[in-house]
Amino acid sequence: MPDTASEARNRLIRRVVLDTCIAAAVVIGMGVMRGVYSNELMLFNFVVFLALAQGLNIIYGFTGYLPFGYVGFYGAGAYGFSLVVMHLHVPAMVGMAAAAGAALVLAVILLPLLRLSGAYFAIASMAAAQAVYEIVANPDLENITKGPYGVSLSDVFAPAFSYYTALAILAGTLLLVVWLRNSRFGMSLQAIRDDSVSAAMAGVSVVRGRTIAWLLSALVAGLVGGVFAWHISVFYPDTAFDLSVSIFSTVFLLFGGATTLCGPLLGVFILYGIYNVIGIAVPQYFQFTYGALIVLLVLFLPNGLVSLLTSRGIRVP
Amino acid sequence: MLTGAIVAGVVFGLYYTLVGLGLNLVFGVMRIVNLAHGDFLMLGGIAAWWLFSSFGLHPLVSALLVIVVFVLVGLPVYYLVVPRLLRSRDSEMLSLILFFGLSQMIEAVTTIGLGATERSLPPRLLGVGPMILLGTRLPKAWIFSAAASGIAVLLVYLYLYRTRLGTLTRAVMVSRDEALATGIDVNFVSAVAFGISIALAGVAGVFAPFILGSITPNMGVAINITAFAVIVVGTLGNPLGTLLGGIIYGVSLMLMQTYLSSWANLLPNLLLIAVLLVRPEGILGRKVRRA
Amino acid sequence: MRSKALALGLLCIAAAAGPANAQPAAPTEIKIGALYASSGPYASISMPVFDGFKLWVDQVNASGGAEVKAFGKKIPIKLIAYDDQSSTATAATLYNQLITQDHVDLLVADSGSVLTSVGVPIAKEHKQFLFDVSGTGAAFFTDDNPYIALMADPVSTIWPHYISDYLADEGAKQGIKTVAILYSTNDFTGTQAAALKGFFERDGKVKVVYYQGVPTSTSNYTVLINNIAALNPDAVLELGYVGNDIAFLRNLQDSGSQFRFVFTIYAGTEKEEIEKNVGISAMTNIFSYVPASNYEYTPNFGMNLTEFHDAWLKKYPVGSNVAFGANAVYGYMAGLVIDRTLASTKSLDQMDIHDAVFGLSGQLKTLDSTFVLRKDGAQIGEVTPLGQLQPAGGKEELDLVAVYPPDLAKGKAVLGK
Amino acid sequence: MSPDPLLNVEGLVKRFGGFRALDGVSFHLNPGEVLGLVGPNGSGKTTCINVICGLYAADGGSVTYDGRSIIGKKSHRLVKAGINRTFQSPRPFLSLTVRENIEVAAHYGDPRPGFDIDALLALLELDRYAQRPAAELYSAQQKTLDLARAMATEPRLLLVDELAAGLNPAELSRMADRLRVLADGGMALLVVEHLMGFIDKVTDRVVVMAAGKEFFGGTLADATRDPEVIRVFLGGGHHG
Repeated sequence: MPDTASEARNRLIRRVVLDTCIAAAVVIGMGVMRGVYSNELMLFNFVVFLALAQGLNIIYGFTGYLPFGYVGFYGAGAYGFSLVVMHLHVPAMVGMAAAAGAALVLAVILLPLLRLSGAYFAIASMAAAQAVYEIVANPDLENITKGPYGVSLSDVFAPAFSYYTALAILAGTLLLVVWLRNSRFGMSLQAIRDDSVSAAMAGVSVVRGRTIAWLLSALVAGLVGGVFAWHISVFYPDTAFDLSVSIFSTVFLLFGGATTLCGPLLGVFILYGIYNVIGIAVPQYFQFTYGALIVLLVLFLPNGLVSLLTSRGIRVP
Repeated sequence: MLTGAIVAGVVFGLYYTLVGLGLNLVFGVMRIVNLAHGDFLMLGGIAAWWLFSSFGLHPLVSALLVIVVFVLVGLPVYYLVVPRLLRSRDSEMLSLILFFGLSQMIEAVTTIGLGATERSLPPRLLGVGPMILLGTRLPKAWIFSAAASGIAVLLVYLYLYRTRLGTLTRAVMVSRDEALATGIDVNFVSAVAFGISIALAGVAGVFAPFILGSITPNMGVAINITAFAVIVVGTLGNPLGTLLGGIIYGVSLMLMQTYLSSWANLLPNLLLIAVLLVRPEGILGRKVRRA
Repeated sequence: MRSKALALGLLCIAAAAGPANAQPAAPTEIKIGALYASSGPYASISMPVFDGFKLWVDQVNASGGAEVKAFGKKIPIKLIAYDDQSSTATAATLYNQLITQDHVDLLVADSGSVLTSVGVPIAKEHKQFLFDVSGTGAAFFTDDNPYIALMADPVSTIWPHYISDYLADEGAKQGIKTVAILYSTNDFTGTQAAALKGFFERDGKVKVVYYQGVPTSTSNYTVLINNIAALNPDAVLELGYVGNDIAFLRNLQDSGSQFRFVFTIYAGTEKEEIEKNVGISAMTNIFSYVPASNYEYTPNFGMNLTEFHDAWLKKYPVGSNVAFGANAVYGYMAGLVIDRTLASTKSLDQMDIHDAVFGLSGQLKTLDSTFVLRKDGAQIGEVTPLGQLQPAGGKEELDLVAVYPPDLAKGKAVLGK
Repeated sequence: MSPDPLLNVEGLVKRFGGFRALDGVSFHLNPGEVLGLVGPNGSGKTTCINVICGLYAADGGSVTYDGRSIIGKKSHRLVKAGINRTFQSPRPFLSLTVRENIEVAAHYGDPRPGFDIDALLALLELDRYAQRPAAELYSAQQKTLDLARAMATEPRLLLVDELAAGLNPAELSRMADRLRVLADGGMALLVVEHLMGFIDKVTDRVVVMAAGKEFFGGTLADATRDPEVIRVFLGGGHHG
């Protein structure tokens, strides 16, 4: 059956509506949960990882770059927020702007890393995140960052407000992914990922596309880091630059399936759900189970859960 | 202070050559990054500790035993995981994730079995007190470890350039596909290289208590970052370049400790990024940049 | 006004419903929530604390439960403990879990500052009193937060003053003029280093000729020791975690450098573990703090050190992978404070618990010395005498001998040549 | 010869390390003309295309397109200016559908407003697969998709790199017809090819290259009679 432009347009509209509904359901669901379930921090962590996995999806799913040091932007956001709030005594929302700014500045500084391929990029970005951590946590900078002694932001502590801000960030991130999945720009990013030379031959500016995706991805992590700092209000640099933030986000993303909207959502809900249930009950075997899961996943389901459907030709939102 | 730092750096760096050597061999032959390398190193250290505390075995004897056992462990690990991994679309990237998973498993098993406390071997086993090298006082254990590293580099060189299997290994390093096409048993060659790599990590682990103070189940990640920095600086995929990488790392670390000590941990990270950006092919190597 | 009226109304209903002077019905168990780290970087300090705490719980339950004054009877303790695996994100969730889902009566923090830190604002937010075992971070203790008290470890700035007092007093008399301070850049050791530097500068007797921070992950000190040796200081203070001290002491011995006075924190505090890793000879005559696990205080409550050590060995025989040391004492000590708190609190209301804990201040003497709280909750009673690892009668053994201050000293310090 | 050629290559040099892949190639190409680029393996034909389309930076010489130098211009800019290419082994966007492959090019390649994707798909007989992922196509179909992707940017100069390899005779003949139609519509084509029958059918003129230099220009018929050309092809040990 030939496929015509009008059919394509109708299909696109249906997809956008469906995707947006899924995004809305997740955001509203997480909002309602706060009224139902009282362990707010667990819910908050869910929101954090939902947003981070999607933020990572923007750069990995759509361009194929996997930054192991994704936590660097998260940490930059957390400290961007904390520094302006501590030193300038501004309201939290100004702090959020600073969080976004800090992550973007770091992303711009790290732009040259995009020249590297695959594993080199992954490792270099991890080294970059570590380097930022070493700088932030250095006692020589105690007057500015509090060095290794940690940050306390009790002035702006506001659990409810910060929770809903995190939800808003999640909503924005999900809409961003919906847009990428259904827009020409998102398509061009996938084209770059599939074959950057061909993409250039389709008139796509490879450098521009990658740069925008990189900045968007960093922006998400920075905002999430900022709202994390706000919500938790007392933390050490080890917390803000904890490598397991990167690792969890990556595993969730890969488990569900990158480039889709549902994949990372499934990954977080299933794996982080298991983590919180089993992790609490039988912790000593959890790390092992998690490690084994990763190994099996890479070997037997490298494109994630959604590939069970997509490999049968079924489109997953 | 300057000469002291440089001399100590060279000797210390030689140990890091041993740490990175196996990682680089695996990358060269299989184009995969073994993020569990540091954990195999940790297991080597645990093995030496166990052999000493249970049977009173001297670490130098343990080192030989570790080589044999770890090669034998490496072979099945290779066959279980790597061939399937190499068939995937982006094996280089997926290897990072897969071996990270393996690293988590090893750390978990070790923690469950042995607890999280520090373990070490008595320093006297490798001789107490300093040795004077070019006017610099260095621990005897450092000299031993550097010597072991030197021997390891020599043996790897002899293996690669003086044995038939080594020649085949180099052929696989140049092009896996062409080697396959010429009828080389690529999997066997790679499995041996993997086994050797694990054994090298194990030997580095045996000396770790003397260089790094102690062994803990969670030490792997930090070792990996440093080892990766060392092999990137010294040219990825070229095991002998690791010699240079280790020495550069060791000397710059000691200089940092001398003149800017609290910033010393920045070093491997900055070195890694700088080399990747300025000369991604490493000091000796070929291009790896994306078009 | 309205809430008062409401409370009054509720009281009336309660009064009408039950016998006139009845307490609220006694719970069948007292729920205590605690966190520990079985893996990751903090496992080696967290597990002994947790095991020490469990020892107390088991003992209490074996005797039929804890005496709870509010209900006038013994009530068994139910310990709800989760493993945060050294992750602060997980720890934060779990603190919340304990408070909001498990509704624990008493909340005990994981050991160390990093894993305690995330619990502090959560406890404050939920108005749940936090029994902070050994999280000494200065930022935790503020006058506007009544929901925290430090149990066992004194705040970092208190620890080191006997070192500087000794050096300025006895040391200066014996010709110690210069000191080098090498510290690991983390909250715990960094604050101690800064405090020490301040003390030396204030006293003006001993000059600080070297003051450097190194990353906490530093695992070799050879070049640093050579650099320090080049300045030829009389005293060297290395302030780091267990792994740092092991590496430092090994490298110090290997380097052959000699200093008249060498101090590390864990040579004494985790003597058994350090001994296993560096050997006797590298530790001989090293100065250290004398932790409660090496000093026989006379308790007015709970076991004394010998009894505790025996109980520990019975529960965790040699080879069970848990090291006995100061952290084990801290865990048990936290249990003792809770024990006395339950025995004196008016109710399980968290502010009443606060009052009960603070009521113990200055009264409670345990195997960890006297429990004294500053009004913001910081621990200032526990003291850490300066000790020295001196050869015991037999050759292959070291004793950690308290040498300063004079009123706690059990022996005399021996300075190197 | 037409007074102003669309493409003018003059003394083009490209080095890889010490190896001179292009060692001063010169030729020109007029609108509506099909120029065949022939020569033994390693003579620099594909390198030549890669330099013209901006994939490699030239180390010397000049390339003018439409009267302006295009040395150092980025690929996607050249695409918008009207230069496109196909690849020896097809390089479609494997995870996108056939239609999406074209949509990307039609969106970013700046064709005239109202460019009809459906018509292009129908023309190249790809309409039946429009919703299938490109990864599921056969090699010949992927090559057609490659061509479609290039055509969606409405190029004025099309560089065709070994399109014929791997096609069966029927597909080959259809491809040749398509290229002729494009040329007749005014497009300039530079065709790198080994199959002489295909070259004969498609090209107006050939340039023969060896060792990074051109040494013959004219019709294919003339070329096959040129002793130098015969020596290069037969004596070089490589046979096209």
